[in-house]
Amino acid sequence: MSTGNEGSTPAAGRGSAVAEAPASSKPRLGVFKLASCDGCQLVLLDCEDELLAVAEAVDIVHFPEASSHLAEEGPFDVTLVEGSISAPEHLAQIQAFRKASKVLVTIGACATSGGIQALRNFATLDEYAERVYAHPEYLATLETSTPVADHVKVDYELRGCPISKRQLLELLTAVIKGRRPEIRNESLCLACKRYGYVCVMVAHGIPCLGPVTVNGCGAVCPSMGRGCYGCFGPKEGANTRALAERMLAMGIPRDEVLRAFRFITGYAEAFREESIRHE
Amino acid sequence: MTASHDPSLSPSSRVLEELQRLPIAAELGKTRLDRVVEVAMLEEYPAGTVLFREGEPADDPRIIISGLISLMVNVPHQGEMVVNTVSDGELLGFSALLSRHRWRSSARVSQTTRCLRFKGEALRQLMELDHELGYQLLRVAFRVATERMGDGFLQILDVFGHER
Amino acid sequence: MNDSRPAVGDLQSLERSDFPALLERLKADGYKLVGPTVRDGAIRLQKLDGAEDLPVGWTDEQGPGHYRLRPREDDHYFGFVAGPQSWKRHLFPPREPLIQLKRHGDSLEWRRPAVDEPPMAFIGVLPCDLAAIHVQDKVWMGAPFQESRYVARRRRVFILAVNCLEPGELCFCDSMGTGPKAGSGFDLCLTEMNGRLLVEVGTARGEEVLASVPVRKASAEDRQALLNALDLARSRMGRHLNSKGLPGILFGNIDHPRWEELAQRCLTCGNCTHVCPTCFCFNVRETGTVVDGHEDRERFWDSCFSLDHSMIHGGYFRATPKQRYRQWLTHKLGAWESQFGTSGCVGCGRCIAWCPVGIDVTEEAEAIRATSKGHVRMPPPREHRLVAGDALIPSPAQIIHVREETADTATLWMEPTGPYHWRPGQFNMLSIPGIGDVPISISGQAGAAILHTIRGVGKVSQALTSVEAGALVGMRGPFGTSWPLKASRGRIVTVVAGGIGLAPLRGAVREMAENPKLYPSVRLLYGARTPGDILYPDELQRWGNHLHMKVQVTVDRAAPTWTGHVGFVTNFLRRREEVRPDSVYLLCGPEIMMRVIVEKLLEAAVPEDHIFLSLERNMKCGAGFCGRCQKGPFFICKDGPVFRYDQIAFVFTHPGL
Amino acid sequence: MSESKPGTRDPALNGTRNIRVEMLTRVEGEGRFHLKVRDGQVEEATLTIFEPPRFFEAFLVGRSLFEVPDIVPRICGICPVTYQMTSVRALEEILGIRPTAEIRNLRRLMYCAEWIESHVLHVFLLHAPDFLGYANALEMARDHKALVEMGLRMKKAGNTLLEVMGGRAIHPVSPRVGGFSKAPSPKRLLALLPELEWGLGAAQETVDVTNGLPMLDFEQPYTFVALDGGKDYPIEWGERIAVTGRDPVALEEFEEVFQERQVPQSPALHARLPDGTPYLTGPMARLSLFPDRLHPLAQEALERTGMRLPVLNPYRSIVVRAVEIVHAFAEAIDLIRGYRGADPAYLEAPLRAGEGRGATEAPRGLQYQRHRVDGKGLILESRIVAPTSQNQARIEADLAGLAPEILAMDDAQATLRCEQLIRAYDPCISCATHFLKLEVERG
Repeated sequence: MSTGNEGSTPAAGRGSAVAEAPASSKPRLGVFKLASCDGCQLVLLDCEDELLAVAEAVDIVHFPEASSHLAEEGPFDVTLVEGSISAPEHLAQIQAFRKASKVLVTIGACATSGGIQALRNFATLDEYAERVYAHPEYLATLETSTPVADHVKVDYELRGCPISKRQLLELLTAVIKGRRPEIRNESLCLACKRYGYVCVMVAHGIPCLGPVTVNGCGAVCPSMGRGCYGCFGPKEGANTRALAERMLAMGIPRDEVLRAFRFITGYAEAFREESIRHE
Repeated sequence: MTASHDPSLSPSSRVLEELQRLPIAAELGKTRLDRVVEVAMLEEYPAGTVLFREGEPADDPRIIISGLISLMVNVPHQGEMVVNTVSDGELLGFSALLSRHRWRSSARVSQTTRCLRFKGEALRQLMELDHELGYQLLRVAFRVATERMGDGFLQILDVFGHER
Repeated sequence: MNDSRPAVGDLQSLERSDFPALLERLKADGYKLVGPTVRDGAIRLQKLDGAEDLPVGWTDEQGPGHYRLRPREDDHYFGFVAGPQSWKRHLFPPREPLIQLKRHGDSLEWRRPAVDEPPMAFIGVLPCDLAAIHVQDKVWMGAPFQESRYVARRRRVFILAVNCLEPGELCFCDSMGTGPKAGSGFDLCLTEMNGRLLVEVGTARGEEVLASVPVRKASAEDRQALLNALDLARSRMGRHLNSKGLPGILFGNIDHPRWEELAQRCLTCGNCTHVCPTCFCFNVRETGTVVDGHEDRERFWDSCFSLDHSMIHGGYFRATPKQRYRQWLTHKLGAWESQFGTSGCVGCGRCIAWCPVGIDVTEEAEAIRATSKGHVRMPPPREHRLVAGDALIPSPAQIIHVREETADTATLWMEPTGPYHWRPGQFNMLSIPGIGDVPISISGQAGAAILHTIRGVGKVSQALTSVEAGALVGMRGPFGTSWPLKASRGRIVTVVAGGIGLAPLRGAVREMAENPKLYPSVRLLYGARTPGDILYPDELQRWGNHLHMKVQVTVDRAAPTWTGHVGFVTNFLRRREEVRPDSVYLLCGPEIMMRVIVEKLLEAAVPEDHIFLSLERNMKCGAGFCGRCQKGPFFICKDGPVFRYDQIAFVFTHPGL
Repeated sequence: MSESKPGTRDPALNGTRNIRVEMLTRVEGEGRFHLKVRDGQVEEATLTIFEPPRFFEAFLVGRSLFEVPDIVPRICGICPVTYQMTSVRALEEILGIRPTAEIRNLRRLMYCAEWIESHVLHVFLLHAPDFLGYANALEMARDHKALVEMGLRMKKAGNTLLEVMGGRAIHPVSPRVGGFSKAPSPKRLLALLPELEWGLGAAQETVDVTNGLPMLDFEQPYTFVALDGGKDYPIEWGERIAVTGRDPVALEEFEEVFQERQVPQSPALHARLPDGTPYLTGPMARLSLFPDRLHPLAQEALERTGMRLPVLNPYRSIVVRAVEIVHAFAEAIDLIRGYRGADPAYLEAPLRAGEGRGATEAPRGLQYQRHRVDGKGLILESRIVAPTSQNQARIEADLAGLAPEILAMDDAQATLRCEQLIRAYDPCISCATHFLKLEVERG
């Protein structure tokens, strides 16, 4: 019992004993976007009750969607990156973001798993060749859409499509207090049960990715009487194979099982491997 | 190759005396013990003495009677590091029991040390002539070897670093 | 109009049409009715307005990973078995505030929010669930600590039980001795048969409530009919579990291949633990955000299937699915007996129904029994003395002095509020507002100040190592067992410490250093990483100067300027003759170090009961509630941290337990 | 994103004004614009979008039609409901599903919530700072705290309604082909009324506040395009599309009439009418074409502003939005009051091959979707036309038209007015770029 033993050293620097954030200079926050739908940045603006207070606690120096002040060269104490690496210019941009940032946080399914646009990673070039547009010279894109972590070191990940407001606030709080954010890696089922929702898979025979998906949304899909579609991506050690077997046994056609895993976070390793298994 | 000041051979009676204090004595028995005494000598070194250096030819095994000897290895980028120490009752340079080779580490006396030193060549002949004796000595040596290996693993594991 | 006044023990008969009045009476008495009702295609346990909310005419069809509502021919109120929820969620809510911090100027005050809910009346508690409530009572209302919020709710609950005449496909209460007849502990117990309700009176409170509705004494025929119906029910159990000697069998088969095979099927989703009416593991989180300024802590259900549950030093001691499922089953059907004197399973079948892939505990337990490779004797339940007060409320302690021991380790001098008594080997839970709390062993006392030596490896411990004198932190404790100092008097004592492991031993070593008469021969073997990582160097020096003490220090690596020992701490035990079988051994350090040393000691014929060691887990409560510090049948927080080796030998060397 | 200082004068060119912003802020997505004027003549007026394309049409192919309402909202996190509602309209047409009145009302209610959320976001957090001279709403809050707080609270009212109905505000999960996976209980919706009623009042106040804002006097000859919602104000339902001074367009003709073509250096398409006329879709179009279909309370608010119809000054769009916020709150309240639950929550129909179209009114303008599926319900072809790509040609025309007005201004001022003009469209660049086909840069 002789050491503090609750988790590894946070990248977010050492903690301070006083509960208040260090009154000295406010952390500088940057918000960047790659290939994405803007939804995860919007979550920050959707913190209606907290937005003004957050703006007091941190110094939002770069957030194009909300402010005309730009300081993309940084430096940033915390950088939130939305979106996947999908276009040639992103390769250089993400390196720059990393250089300029103490703590780099990827937010959302695009940044953490390549996003729904990573579905193209599964298609062969020939399949897409026939759909090439009349004037391709107008735009350039990379062959694949990949998560930021494939390119630079990422300090923390906020999963989800979109990310959860609660997790975002927890992250900002942790970074400001200099502690490690409490972002649990547990199955969606645990949240579903805590809320007391009825399991749609067991009670209604609706396929649900909850058992292999990391919690964060608060089990919104089961709460709406439908199966989880995995937008927060795989939980640690996701036993996708066993779940897929169960879905097949329930009579779900194999191509449907494939598409279930090959969806919004379909490029995340565990889901990717499972969907390939059913090709 | 040996100590800075070369202590002359000590009377075999004193060698025998020291040997008899060690557990190995019991294993060998009187006659064999006498044979071993023939090829052993008693040595004493003040702190700071360098017994031998990494890479030098190694021939004579030793048994520490009392004291502390640091074994040092030149670690790339870190210079000389102490990787192990041997002290009371422990064997030093036991691989010389098998054949002449080269020291894999340098030995420096950290605390005044008395030890028994065996003439490698002569001892190896003894062991060839009397395989029973050879077996007994190797058995002792082998136990030391395995124990040090086990301890060495834990040392490398760095378990007192950030424990896992 | 009652033709007879019901009394405790009586069996009464109630007309179905009069049943609603019974619930109205309970409402009138101020109870919040909680009971089964149909919602989202299942029977859930939630607030009822009255009898009309009960699942009249509904039943359930269950199988492994399968649950469906089905209409019944009749209009029974309670024609179903265990559903997705259990009463646990009303006595031990899935999420609830744990402590709240109030700051008055620069003083701190933690308090536990009072339970300000109306008393609950549980309507339709099945026998298995009634048993489950008693199992949870042992967890929350046992010893050494009682959980005040649970107690507050539980004491006021009115229980209307129902005997179970139609067991389901997954029921095995008969095997577990928890049904189909409700055991003791109910206020009233119903049996619903041929259009009437037989009511057994369990308490005076029940008697009083029942007096408000028209009842008549049950006839002899009624009694006989009830007995027959219960016998019939016993013969209709869909599942069976032979629980005889199961704990010893499970722990005797920790390496059984079945676990590996199970891991292929298990999703580690944790559903089984959350639908289980007895599972009690929880975790805590700081709920305050940077914007609301709160520094409160909340408790929420956790599961041995969540990775975080086994986190320690940023690593996980139960990383694999095999280890996690094994923990669940060996605890539920095994360790529980030693922990609480009862099985953790009541045979309700929920974990089978609500496992998405339909894993069946009865099947798994049987499979292991059938191919058992061995059997161990399980320790009997430990007796703990009840300690008054709420163990979960920190009290403020002021840091009066901080000393940097090494680069990442500091010792804090803390002045607790009020008198404080501790024994070497015990630990405290230290709390930093808004950041969290962490178990830290007590490493000594200086005047009124309690000393803690802390290495900053996690969020809280890092915060602790960087506090400054004057700061206020929270302190709970002391918790746990201590080193066997009394028992070691007059004996040779060998202390082996590794790294930060010297801190929990320092109190004991000081005691022995100061009392040569009581401890004539003490040997301290200490291994550190480098000379710079050696804790308390001056004190080690001083101890070494005592005639009755021999202190030997070694480091894993050093520069040539170091003239001491280099090598693992086991170096000192290389020579057999140095390992005294007649010595008492006190060990503290990383588990791997203790394992190797124990091996060496046993080789040297040291008796198992001469060896004591201190174990470590990332516990959240320190009081035996959160379940995070289980090691087989032991809670490290209350049965440990100091254990005598012979008692834990059978679980000590198994990774993942 | 090479440089970000607004309005850098280019000394190299004599008598030439280069007004360029490399990074448009306070819009959804990423773009830049360039206005080049030589001796009073506009040489270039371009709004360039450098948001990377994400190829939704490409990977929609082969997905089940039931997955479409979960996929298309990912095109844009600002108006996900728009994408869901438009897609289900098209897909239900394929299956021949006619949603019940209850389901249609729930959809309209959910759409109102998105209008509230999105319009309030734009009015208070994105656009208002332009009029009051702030870089962002947070700075604006220092001097106008009450105003910003009011906006945030209104926004929250919309988001809360979305959360209750859809599980979450962004990418809600309940909308599905045939209806909703679960319909909210009347109880839960009624519980929201007090806050929505407060919001209605706040919205009316917002109309007066925005109407009082100083704005440039600048008008353009707009061709308005908006969904014809029958007796209702155009939101989630409509069979035809109204165009200023032309015959209404049936959904079947949409793609012939509103032609999109790609232009150099932009991954976004530009839509024009067959004769090349750029057109405007969005609040100004809806209000100008169907003022009489506004909720009475919104009409009241509109009259108070004394605004002339049709609205031809793009800067006034902030007022128009405020009026539409009143409408959204008022109609949401009516819908909740009339709600008795929806059972069934969704309708089902056997799968069949076919093609279907749907059009709805996103907060920022008209959206159109067409999907073609095979007998197994798998998508064969999809076409999605978003508001911003339709407005882009019109935005550039406005920029050109604005040139004379700003010649006298210094660069900073001129640039600000241009940005303000672009923002007036509440452009959603993420939407504008969703549909491009893949072009691979090898290696």
